[in-house]
Amino acid sequence: EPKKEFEIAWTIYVGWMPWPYAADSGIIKKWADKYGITINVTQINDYVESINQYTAGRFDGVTLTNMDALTIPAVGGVDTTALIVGDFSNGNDGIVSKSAKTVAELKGETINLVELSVSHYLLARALDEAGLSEKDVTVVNTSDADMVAAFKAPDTTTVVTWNPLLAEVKAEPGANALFDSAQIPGEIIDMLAVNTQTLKDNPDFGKALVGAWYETMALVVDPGEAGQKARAAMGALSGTDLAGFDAQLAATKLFPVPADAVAFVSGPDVVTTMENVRSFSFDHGLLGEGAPSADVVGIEFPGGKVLGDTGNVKLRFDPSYMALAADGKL
Amino acid sequence: MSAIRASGIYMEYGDQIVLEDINIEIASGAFVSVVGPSGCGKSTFLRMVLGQERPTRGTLTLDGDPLPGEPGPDRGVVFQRYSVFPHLTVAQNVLAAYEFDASPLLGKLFGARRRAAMDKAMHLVESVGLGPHAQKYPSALSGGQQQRLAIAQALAKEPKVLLLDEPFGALDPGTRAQMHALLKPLWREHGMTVIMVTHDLKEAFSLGTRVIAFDKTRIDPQAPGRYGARITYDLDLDPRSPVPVLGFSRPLDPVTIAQEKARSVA
Amino acid sequence: MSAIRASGIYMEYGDQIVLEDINIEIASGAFVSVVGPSGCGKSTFLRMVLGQERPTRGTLTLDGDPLPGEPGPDRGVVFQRYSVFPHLTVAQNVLAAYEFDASPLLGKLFGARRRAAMDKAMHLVESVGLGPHAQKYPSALSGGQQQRLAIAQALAKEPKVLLLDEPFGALDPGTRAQMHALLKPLWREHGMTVIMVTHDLKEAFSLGTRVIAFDKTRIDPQAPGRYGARITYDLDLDPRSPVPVLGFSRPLDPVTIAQEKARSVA
Amino acid sequence: MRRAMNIVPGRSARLVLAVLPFLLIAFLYVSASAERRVANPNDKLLPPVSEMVASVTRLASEPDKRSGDLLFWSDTAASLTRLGTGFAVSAALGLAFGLVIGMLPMVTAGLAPLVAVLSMIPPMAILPVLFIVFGLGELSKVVLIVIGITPFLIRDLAMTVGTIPREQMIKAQTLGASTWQTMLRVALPQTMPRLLEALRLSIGPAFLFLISAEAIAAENGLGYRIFLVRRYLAMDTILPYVAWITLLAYVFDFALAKIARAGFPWAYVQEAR
Amino acid sequence: MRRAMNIVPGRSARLVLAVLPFLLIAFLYVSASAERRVANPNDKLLPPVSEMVASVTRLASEPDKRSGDLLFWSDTAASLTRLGTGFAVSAALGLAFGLVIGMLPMVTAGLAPLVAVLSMIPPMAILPVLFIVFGLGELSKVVLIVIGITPFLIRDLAMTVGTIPREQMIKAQTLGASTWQTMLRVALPQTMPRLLEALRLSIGPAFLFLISAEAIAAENGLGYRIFLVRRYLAMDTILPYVAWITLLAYVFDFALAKIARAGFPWAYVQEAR
Ligand SMILES: Nc1ncnc2c1ncn2[C@@H]1O[C@H](COP(=O)(O)OP(=O)(O)OP(=O)(O)O)[C@@H](O)[C@H]1O
Ligand SMILES: Nc1ncnc2c1ncn2[C@@H]1O[C@H](COP(=O)(O)OP(=O)(O)OP(=O)(O)O)[C@@H](O)[C@H]1O
Ligand SMILES: [Mg+2]
Ligand SMILES: [Mg+2]
Repeated sequence: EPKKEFEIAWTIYVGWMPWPYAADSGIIKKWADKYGITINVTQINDYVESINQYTAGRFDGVTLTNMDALTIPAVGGVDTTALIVGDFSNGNDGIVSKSAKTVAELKGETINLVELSVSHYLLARALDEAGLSEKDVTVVNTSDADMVAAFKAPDTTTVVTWNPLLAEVKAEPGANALFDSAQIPGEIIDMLAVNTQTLKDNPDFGKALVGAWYETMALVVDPGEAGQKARAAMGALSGTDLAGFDAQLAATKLFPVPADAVAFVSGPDVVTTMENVRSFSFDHGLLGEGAPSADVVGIEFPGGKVLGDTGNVKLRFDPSYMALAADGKL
Repeated sequence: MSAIRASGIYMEYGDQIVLEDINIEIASGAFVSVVGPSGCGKSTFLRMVLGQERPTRGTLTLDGDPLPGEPGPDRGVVFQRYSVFPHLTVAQNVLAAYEFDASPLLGKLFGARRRAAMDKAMHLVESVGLGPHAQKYPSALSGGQQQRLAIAQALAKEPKVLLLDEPFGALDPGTRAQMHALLKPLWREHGMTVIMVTHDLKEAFSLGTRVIAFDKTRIDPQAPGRYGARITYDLDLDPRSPVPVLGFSRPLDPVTIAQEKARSVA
Repeated sequence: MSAIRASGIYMEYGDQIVLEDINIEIASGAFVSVVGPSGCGKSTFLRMVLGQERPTRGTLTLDGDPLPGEPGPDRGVVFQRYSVFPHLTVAQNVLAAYEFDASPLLGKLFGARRRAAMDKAMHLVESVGLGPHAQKYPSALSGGQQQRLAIAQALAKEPKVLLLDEPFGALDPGTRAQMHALLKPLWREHGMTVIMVTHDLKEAFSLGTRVIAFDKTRIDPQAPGRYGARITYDLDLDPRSPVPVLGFSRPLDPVTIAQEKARSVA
Repeated sequence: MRRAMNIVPGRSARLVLAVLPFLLIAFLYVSASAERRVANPNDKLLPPVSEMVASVTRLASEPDKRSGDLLFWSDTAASLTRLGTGFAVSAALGLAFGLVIGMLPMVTAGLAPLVAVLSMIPPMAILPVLFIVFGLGELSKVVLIVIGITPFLIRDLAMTVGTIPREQMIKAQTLGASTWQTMLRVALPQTMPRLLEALRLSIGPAFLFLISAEAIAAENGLGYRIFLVRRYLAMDTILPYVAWITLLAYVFDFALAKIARAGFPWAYVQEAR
Repeated sequence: MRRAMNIVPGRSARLVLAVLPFLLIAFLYVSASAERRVANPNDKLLPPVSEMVASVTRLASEPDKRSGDLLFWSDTAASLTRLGTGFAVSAALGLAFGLVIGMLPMVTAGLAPLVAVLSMIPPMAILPVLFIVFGLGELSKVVLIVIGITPFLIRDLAMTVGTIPREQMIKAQTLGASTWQTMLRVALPQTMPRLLEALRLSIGPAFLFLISAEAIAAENGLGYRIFLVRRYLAMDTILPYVAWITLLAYVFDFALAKIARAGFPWAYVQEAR
């Protein structure tokens, strides 16, 4: 049903820092006012909790990755639309080891990572490319907040993690970066997802978000003083400074203009990626323990192509709102 | 009116029988002294009259009605071990007795009513000789001082039945005489029924209108808990009683004693 | 040898002076009965001799040496309020007295040594009439039974000095006589020095070789805590003493009393 | 009318009263769950009981593909081992330090402020330091439990020793007991019931620290499973696991209560009346 | 030789003894920090004191660019508000339920098992449900503290009421007190000192829950700041924050101890001797 007030949640990650900046600097309010609605932007510190809260219906939109969008809300029956595809990880996620020099040497190692997260996916892909499988290593679930400290412990040899933790881990003496997401470009996608039903009932909600996002993105990529100020603020919000934030941005493939994002989402690579992701998810039981195959949940792509059950489409890549921005129709 | 009647009362703790077939009628306004060897069940008997414990068999009645199974303001008590409120000063301990009644909601009085009640309380505190200690907490009192405080507290309610468990045991003869002088007129004026446990036979006889003794009549050396205590002597000292001379009333039937002795040896 | 001497002892609690300038010499082997009104400081005096509290002024010596500032096995005690160990049965409470000495490490005996000690303990338990209750915990004992247990415990160590604070207060005359009969020969045989607080003057005179009375000699009605108690009477009953007749020894100087009365009024 | 404070329910009334609130909660849950399912047939937040049963049955009876273990039982075993070790160590430390601090004024002066301060440090905030000192293995999980509950035990037991009437300490000395013997034969036994009570109160926190430790780095355990499946909001696994933890904790609580009453009857006389 | 248990340190000895262990710990830290710096000049785990001072000075005296707040103080204010509210609510609930459960056998039968079970549920494991019910705002942070410490308070206070000698309850009734009056004038005042003691023991857990809540959803607060800089292992901020939390907690602890002794002198007579 149509409503006037909307809630979105964000967590600290380089690709999502534009959201709090947009909220703080009044850009969100400006666009929301334009469409006569209110959008509240809430910070959640615990990433999984923010998605859980979205899935449980407390938020209308949330920042997350493509894999988590599939395994949490979509599997949980919440029809979710990837409204804004902001970037993909291009080195922001990586494997770092004190003992191994190559991925192949990981055989038999104990690896600390956040299990069932994109790190886990990255590891699976890396092992796959090196001709190994997950059976060849031991994974230890380790909380992301404690990853840096965990790597300092003498008995920890290898971790898989993301920025800014990755940068801290790499700085440790004797640490070798073995593999990172730059080697599987476009597979770890960061986006803002919203509830499909809400979006359908309130197209203005989507338009306001997209409008605000791209206005902010212009600042993020602005090399001038305004951009620096904005990036410095985003850095401060995520607990670092301008330099630190810029370093993280460097490992992120942003889609600063809507047309790029539309092109990426409409391309064939996304389908391949999601195929990989859903088979990884199925193998790890993320599609529900009772799921008979990777097909239980349908994923819809632009042009009507669907992976999986067409009768149960719960995740949709829909570039139409970004296209409005690209066409200047907001 | 506050006549107490016990019929066929037994009290058992697990295997041990403490009191056995107690039958007694206590007239309203009597002052009954209870004596008996240590551990024979005197305190237990008081606890039952108080309503703190129930007899395992038999019935207790007050003026013909079953005794309320819980303590109440009609029966005051001074326990053998001091049981004043440790968190109230001497004066407040006595004051509380007036406050419960007068202030159902807060149990506390304020302003003029408090001053009036406090005057009454202080009067009692002084009459038990604790005037100089009115502002102390019980923990700073000597043993005898605590016992006197408990007495003041119990007297404050002017209960129909007053149960005293060795109330003067910790007092020196002088203070003891003072307490006697305090208690006796109160008992007479208010027509209270008093049951007092004491080990001082002189006290038992000088204060009481009746003296009863508890004791075991049979002992099984193999199972000392098997038989309980009974009333072995019952002396009526009241000059107003039908037989206005000091005399035994209703002693145990000697035949029974002999029979039981024989049984317990067997 | 266990002669106790107190010179110029004061005891003050904050503003309140409890004991004032106590001077007394107690010969080794004496049986001193202490009497006095409730709250005058008798228990306080015992606590000082015990080493539990220190006098605020003055010195206490045992055989000429300053009294050890802590309790020890040379001075046994029966407190006014029962202080047996709640976590040990009656038998174990007495047994503990033997165990501490014999087993420095564990404070516990085993096997034959335990049986031997237990025999001694049970003997004592029976002599205070608690044989049938040997396996009970103190909480299941009557007041008088607990007090008897405390007496058995204190006697087990055969201390040089025995401090008794109203030890028989909760006992009936029969049991009390039994306790007297238990204590007297022990005292004589072991040459213990006994200091006993009692409110029973008959007991004080029949057991003691010396009776001392504490009392306040001056009272300031405005500040009741201002003056403490002193020794007001000191009667030597010992037939072996220099003056083998019952008589006052070293009473308070009448001049002093008069002076002080005058001062306290002023 | 008897006073409310004197009305003691009988055996069966007691049972009914005890069960009632649980039935109420169960009813609330079932209706809330049904309501959410009507709105979203795939709702994961409050799954119906049938799904939870199915999920637990699977975990408890089907061997895991990767390890071949029955996950439910291997998780339970791993967690209980950690918990048991942590509990045992904490109880020993708590008792030893509690007794010594409670008995010896010199030690009180030296250690009581330290323990008070240590008990205030939130262990979660200094995890990095703990990792370096104790590693990331089993040891650090046990250590987290120990750090979490020992200061409470020490302070509580020291307090308990402090409430033993002075007369008893004096009495022991007049019976010839040394400091050590007084500690062993007077203070220790009278502290034991309170130790068990304090352990009962620590069961909740101990599980909390266990779960936190397992959430931070682990390969198995009840807390590990809960935090792992939280990644896909599998409340059908989380809720039964929470219920299972609660049940285990309650059983310990009950067992400790029974042990205390059987082992130290004298401490519960008042209760029996 | 006096027995160890009878040797009471004087005022100054007490102070020296209290300070000693802290000096020792400070010395250990400084040398460990220096050692690590020698091995790795960029070590972040144990920063030297100078860096910590610099970092705190910055947070405490330079206004944040974004909000203009002095972060150290605004964090402290936010956390203390949450903590204070949580503490007040918990104390009120704990006292009310503890008294009622301790006094009325009927309520004991109905609620004691429920409270025992509730106290065993690890709140962290059911956070998603809590957040849905109580929202993600200030309320849920306070609720987490309340859920975390109230069951302990209830159980502890109910136990305390249970240890008031029966004779006193009986005495009150013979003085004409109703159940309500007995609760108000006999049980309540005698429970108050223990409430304060129990609150003292709850300070540590309360901070723990506060920090956990702030780590999951918050925009300010001490726990939030620790969480925020943890990803960079900024121990030069974390350690001073932990020290500050510990200091705050210790001050509360001390204050509660003083209040208890000033307000309920009769409960501490034994101690004074
Ligand atoms: N809770 C209990 N469990 C078992 N036995 C008990 C309990 N309470 C009391 N008794 C036993 O009941 C008997 C009577 O106890 P009671 O306190 O009535 O004696 P008493 O006559 O008052 O003695 P005293 O003059 O010494 O106070 C004692 O032998 C005691 O051991
Ligand atoms: N801790 C304390 N603080 C203040 N005053 C105290 C303290 N302990 C005892 N007193 C006071 O000291 C006085 C003497 O107490 P003590 O216990 O020695 O009396 P007592 O002679 O043994 O009396 P009783 O015969 O009643 O046992 C009393 O007036 C008492 O109020
Ligand atoms: Mg009795
Ligand atoms: Mg005394």
